[in-house]
Amino acid sequence: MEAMLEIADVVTAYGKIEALKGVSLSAAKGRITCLLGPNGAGKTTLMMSIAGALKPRQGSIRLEGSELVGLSPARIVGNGVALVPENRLVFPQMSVRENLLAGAYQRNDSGEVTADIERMYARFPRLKERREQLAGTLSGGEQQMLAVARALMSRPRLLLMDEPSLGLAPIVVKEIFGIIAELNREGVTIFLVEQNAHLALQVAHHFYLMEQGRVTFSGNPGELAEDEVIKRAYLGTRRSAG
Amino acid sequence: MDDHLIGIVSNIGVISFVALSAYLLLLTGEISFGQQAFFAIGAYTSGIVTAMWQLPFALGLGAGAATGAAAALLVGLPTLRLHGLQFAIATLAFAEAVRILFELFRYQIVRDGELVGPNGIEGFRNIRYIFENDVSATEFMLIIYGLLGATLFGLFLLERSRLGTAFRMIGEDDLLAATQGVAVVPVKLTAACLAGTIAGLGGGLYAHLTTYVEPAIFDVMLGVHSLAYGLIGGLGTAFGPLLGVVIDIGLLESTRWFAGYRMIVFGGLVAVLLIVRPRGLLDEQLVHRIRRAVRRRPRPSPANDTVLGKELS
Amino acid sequence: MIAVPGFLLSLLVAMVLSGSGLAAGVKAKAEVSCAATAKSLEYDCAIKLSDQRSGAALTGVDVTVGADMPSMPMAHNVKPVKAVPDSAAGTYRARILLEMHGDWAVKVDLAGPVRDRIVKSMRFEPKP
Amino acid sequence: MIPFIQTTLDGLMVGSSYGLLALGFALIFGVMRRLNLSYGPSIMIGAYLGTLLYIKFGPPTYVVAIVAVAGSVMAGIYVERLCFAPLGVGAGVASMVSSFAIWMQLEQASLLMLPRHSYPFPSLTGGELWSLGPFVVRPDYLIMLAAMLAMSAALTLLLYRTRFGLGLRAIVENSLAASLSGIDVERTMLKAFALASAIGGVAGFLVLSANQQVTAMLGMWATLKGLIAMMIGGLGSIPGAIVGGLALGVIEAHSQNLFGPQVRDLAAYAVLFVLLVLRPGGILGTTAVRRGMGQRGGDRWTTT
Repeated sequence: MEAMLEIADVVTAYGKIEALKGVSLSAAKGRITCLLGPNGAGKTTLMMSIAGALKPRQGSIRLEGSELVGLSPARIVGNGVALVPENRLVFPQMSVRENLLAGAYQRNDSGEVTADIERMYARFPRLKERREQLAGTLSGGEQQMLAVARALMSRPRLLLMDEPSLGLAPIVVKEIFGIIAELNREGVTIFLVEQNAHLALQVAHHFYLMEQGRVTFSGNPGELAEDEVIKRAYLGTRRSAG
Repeated sequence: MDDHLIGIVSNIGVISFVALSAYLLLLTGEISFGQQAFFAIGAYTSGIVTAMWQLPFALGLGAGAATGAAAALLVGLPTLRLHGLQFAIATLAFAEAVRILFELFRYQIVRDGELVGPNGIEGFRNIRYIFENDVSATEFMLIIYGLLGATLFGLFLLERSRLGTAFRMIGEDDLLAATQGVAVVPVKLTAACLAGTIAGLGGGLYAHLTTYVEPAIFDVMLGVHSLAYGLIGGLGTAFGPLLGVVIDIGLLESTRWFAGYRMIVFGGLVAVLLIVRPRGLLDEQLVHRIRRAVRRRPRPSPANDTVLGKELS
Repeated sequence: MIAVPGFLLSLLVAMVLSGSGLAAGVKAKAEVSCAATAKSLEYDCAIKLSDQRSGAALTGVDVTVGADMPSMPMAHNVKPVKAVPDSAAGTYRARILLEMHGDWAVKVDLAGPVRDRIVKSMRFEPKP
Repeated sequence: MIPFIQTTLDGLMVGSSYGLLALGFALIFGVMRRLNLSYGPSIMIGAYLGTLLYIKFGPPTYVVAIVAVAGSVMAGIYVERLCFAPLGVGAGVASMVSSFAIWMQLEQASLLMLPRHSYPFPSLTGGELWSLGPFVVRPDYLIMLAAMLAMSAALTLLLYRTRFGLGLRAIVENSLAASLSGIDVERTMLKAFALASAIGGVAGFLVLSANQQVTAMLGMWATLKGLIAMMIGGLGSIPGAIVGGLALGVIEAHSQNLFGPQVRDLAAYAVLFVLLVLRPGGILGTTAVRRGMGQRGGDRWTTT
């Protein structure tokens, strides 16, 4: 399987405290790879490191062979990586349409951008209904869809998603995961961080478990009993020392 | 010590009062561009008490501190619900208004065949208490540092008290502090009044140190300087602002050979310092580490460190 | 709150220290005029001292001249220089080197037989 | 009635210079949520460079204008690189204090160039007066009014019709999300800073040519007037800057007319204070205290 994303021995620290203590993993092209783990494991730190918002202290992050470490977030987006951040960071005082335009900030093909916006409206009809509404007035689920659509506007080769289910009603979560599967069928490589292990294992082709800044397990769904995965994803094997 | 050095050291002591005043408000999370107003009010009041009414010096200082506190209470009430820039600009507007009021303020009486008292933009001359009562420059310096020491001591006790904790809590997040049972309004008013008292006291000392005050002294420059001291020296303890004053005046004195380029050198140094240490030399972390080293406590376990760090996921 | 006792204590100290003095005798009066010299930012100041009450010239006084900028109370101050007696009684001369042009408060400090301080506001500008 | 209207007119005309200054201020504050105290002194650097050139060589006025604006932009970029770019989000107070330190620097640099208290500055119109019926207007100030309206219109177009504007607004809303969307936050902020300084430079040039002189008070004056006008109008808002500038001009003109020049400034500060207490967001701002201050991901202007 050809790897889209290869992460090797990444260490990211806040001051003296290492949140990632040498993480290595890879995400296969055209697949959904999922990263599971309890709170504080360093999942978001990893996502931010890939997207360039945090600078790893050591290690390498390669996208189809080219190094991303050291590039600015803007350059990384230009290289074809888009992150749907945790907590759906939309631009609340900007309209839905402007949010989508912001996602296409680096593109110079304005005709194609307009066409892509129409495609997003076709995929997310509720965004079309609310296109002139301010993003801050949307519901949580709608904001999450907007965040996904905005990330897609950059036409990424790799879509990173950080906890897309966080704080959403179960029915909305199901919808979001439906979209994830659909995007993947259309050929988008997805690297997903999720706390909801049950849902994640339903869509993922491959998954990793992470605890306290380290990858502790790598496998395909089915290799480990689901309740064991869930237990470890929520609690970790090594209980955090108090 | 020669007279010039005594003058500089006294100056450092006096300016420290305004710096401490601004620092106290910074603790509660508010930036004031206006502490120089209370300094001015204290200076004029104490000058009037000693030079015009010919009452004892201590009474003058007390009156300066009291009017500083009263004025701070007066401004504190309407500006309580303001935050951040709005609070900063409201205090700036107040202070500038006070300065202009002093430009318009004329109250003079005849003493020894000469007019004494505030004379508008000309200022208030001949606050000659230390000359009339033969207080030497060294003695006056000791008075300044005695009072400064007492104020610092008070602030240290305050920072260890419940009230001090409430200050810092409000500084971090006043909403959260309120949910923890901190009565935000009275605590903030107390902070404002204490800050006003300290500035007023310093003003009284300043007026008697220089023997003259004029409104131009109390413009925004002084306000922003006193704010800058806390940030240059560090916000971790009350020593920070003091260190800031010492650095400022000390650095200015030592960059004297740059003559005409002094401010260029000094401004650049401060900017670079803030890049390296955005919360000042003695910031909270350093103070925390020093305290820990002094107490020789065992290092907390790594698990505790993780809790202190900002983990994202 | 807790600062109050400490504050009162030191006020007491201040009172004792300052209450000991006696009212001093002479109140000085000064006339100061400064003229630019050939050197940039250097000024030659002539000071005339007299007794405020009697008008008599004050001689034999140690005179130091300093200056600071009121708009920057701590930033710009000039290292005080000793003034030398001039030919006429009660007149002194001193050369001060300023840091910049603008409004300065010139401070004349008297020591020795008369202790006093006189402050004059003056504007210093370069020669046109 | 006629004197009253004339005073109001005078106020509006002077107010347009405040409006221009506030426009640049609002742009920086709006984007960065940071206070740039060096704004006025940056303008001063430009103006002093222009004046120096004018005194030494007497070039055509447009050359002086170009030098003044270019000088302000250069100084503005210097301030951004030194005081704002290296200090991350959450260091609002540090960058403000840092910009104050640079204020000292820029002011001294200006005074080294031109040490006297005041110097002549070229006029655009020769200071003539026009009569409009019973009223008198100064074409200098009409130019300023026109410049203010033109600049605010251009700025609005820039913000709402261009990609640069989109990026800028996205950064205002949430700089993390903006960078994750591929917007180069640092470059965009630098451009915004340069633009704001250019607006300030134009304002400085127009004010000085109307006064036909430049004084050492320029730096402090520009920072304070721009800041006050921005606060009166509403934080970081373009229409607010204009309304605030004009309102400040009118308040000043009337109080000067009634009570004299010292009371003029007193009245301006009193109005500012009362307005902040009653309507913290300014005339066109929101009344909610917290909004407008910390919209960017909920961070407050200061984190102390």
